[in-house]
Amino acid sequence: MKILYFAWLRQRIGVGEEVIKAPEGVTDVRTLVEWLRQRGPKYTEALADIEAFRVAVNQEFGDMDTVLEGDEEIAFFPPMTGG
Amino acid sequence: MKILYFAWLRQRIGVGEEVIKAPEGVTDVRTLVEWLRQRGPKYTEALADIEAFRVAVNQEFGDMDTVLEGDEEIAFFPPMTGG
Amino acid sequence: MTIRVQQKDFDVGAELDALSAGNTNVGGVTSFTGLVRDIVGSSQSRGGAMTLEHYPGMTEKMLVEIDAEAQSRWPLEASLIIHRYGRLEPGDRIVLVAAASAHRAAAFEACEFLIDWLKTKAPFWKLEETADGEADWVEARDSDDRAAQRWNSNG
Amino acid sequence: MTIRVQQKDFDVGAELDALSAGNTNVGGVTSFTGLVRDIVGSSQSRGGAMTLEHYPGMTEKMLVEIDAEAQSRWPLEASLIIHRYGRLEPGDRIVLVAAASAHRAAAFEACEFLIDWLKTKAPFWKLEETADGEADWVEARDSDDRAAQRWNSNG
Repeated sequence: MKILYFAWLRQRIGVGEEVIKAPEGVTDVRTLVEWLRQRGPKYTEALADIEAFRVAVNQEFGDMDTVLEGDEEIAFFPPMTGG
Repeated sequence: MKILYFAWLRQRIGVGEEVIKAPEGVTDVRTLVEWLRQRGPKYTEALADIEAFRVAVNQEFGDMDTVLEGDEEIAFFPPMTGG
Repeated sequence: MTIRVQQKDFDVGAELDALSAGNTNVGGVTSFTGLVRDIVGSSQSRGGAMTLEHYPGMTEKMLVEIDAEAQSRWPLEASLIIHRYGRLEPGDRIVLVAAASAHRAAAFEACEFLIDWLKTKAPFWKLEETADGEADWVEARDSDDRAAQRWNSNG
Repeated sequence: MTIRVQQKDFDVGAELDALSAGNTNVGGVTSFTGLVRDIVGSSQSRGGAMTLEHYPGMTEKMLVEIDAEAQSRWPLEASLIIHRYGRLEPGDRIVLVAAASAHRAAAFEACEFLIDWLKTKAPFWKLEETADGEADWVEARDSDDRAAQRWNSNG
């Protein structure tokens, strides 16, 4: 499972991309976020408020209920401000 | 009084611009049009239908009731099709 | 504001650049370029060119009034109207209108307003050459009147 | 359709010309150019530049989807989205969207749709340099969400 962080999530966590092997309990985005938060204070802080960030699974928008198989590319980022 | 004709009004009347001295009875656009119609069949035909053309007096849109003093620039033309 | 009525073509990129040059209050520039259409091979094909006639003097006066109305309705940093006259071939540019503003909604609305009002208030007339060598005056369209009137009043 | 995500600047005139080149079905081209603002001397002044970050891969994918949605909603002859990333100075171009159609209403609506959806659906983030040498991530605006949502459903 490849995880990408953008903008302030990347800055707070301190890494833009990481490959992880999530434990068996991680079956959707919600359980992934809960597991990531336990990896340290930077994760806890960056992922504290699920209203503050968006998620994409394999480059499509997802939400907390999006199911994960384990080999996805998952990205966390703030609301977009392009244009 | 200077009179201008544009587009098909110019073509039907056969002249784009003429300077005329209107008789005393011409006090507004309506009486001017009535007087012009009597000047010949080309005028009668071109100015037959007051719904088919627009009028400007001194380069501002006017209508049949616009008052004329005698020294105006008056233009007759079809609805505009620019842009 | 820039208002020009001219026979020659214009450079869209240079004109739009000039609208925001040196003005970092501009966040967005909306433009509309009108071109001579020719639906080749269709029943609507006219085979060609058109000639744009206008009323020199009144044209410029109306374009200035239309631009002033746009400036009064929206917070614009700059605006532009360029309209050509004379004979034009299919694919040729006819008109360019543009509006620059801090925010995009104003730029879009003002730009559409400029072209909608120009279509029904600026004294231009199109004479289209037909396939049989004749020429027809283009008729005004109700859809253009409705587009102009939706900007309300004064319309 | 043309979709490009690039660091370097673009030539607005050349890009718009290309939209109608050789296609005399095009009657109008509407464009929107977004620029880096800097309200110099005002309380909102940030003194400068910004850096645009994006999600390579997903960005292009979303822009293709947004463009396809516009093509499905309006009868377009051509469309264009160019978005820059990297560090940009005040006055620099950020984005160009454009739509070409036989008639102007479709060109205007599609162009505004492209930029409205792009703002809320394409993964770009702006980091603004502040006067004190720091940098702040720009916050998403409710007005952009509302602008995107007015194009209904899927919004």
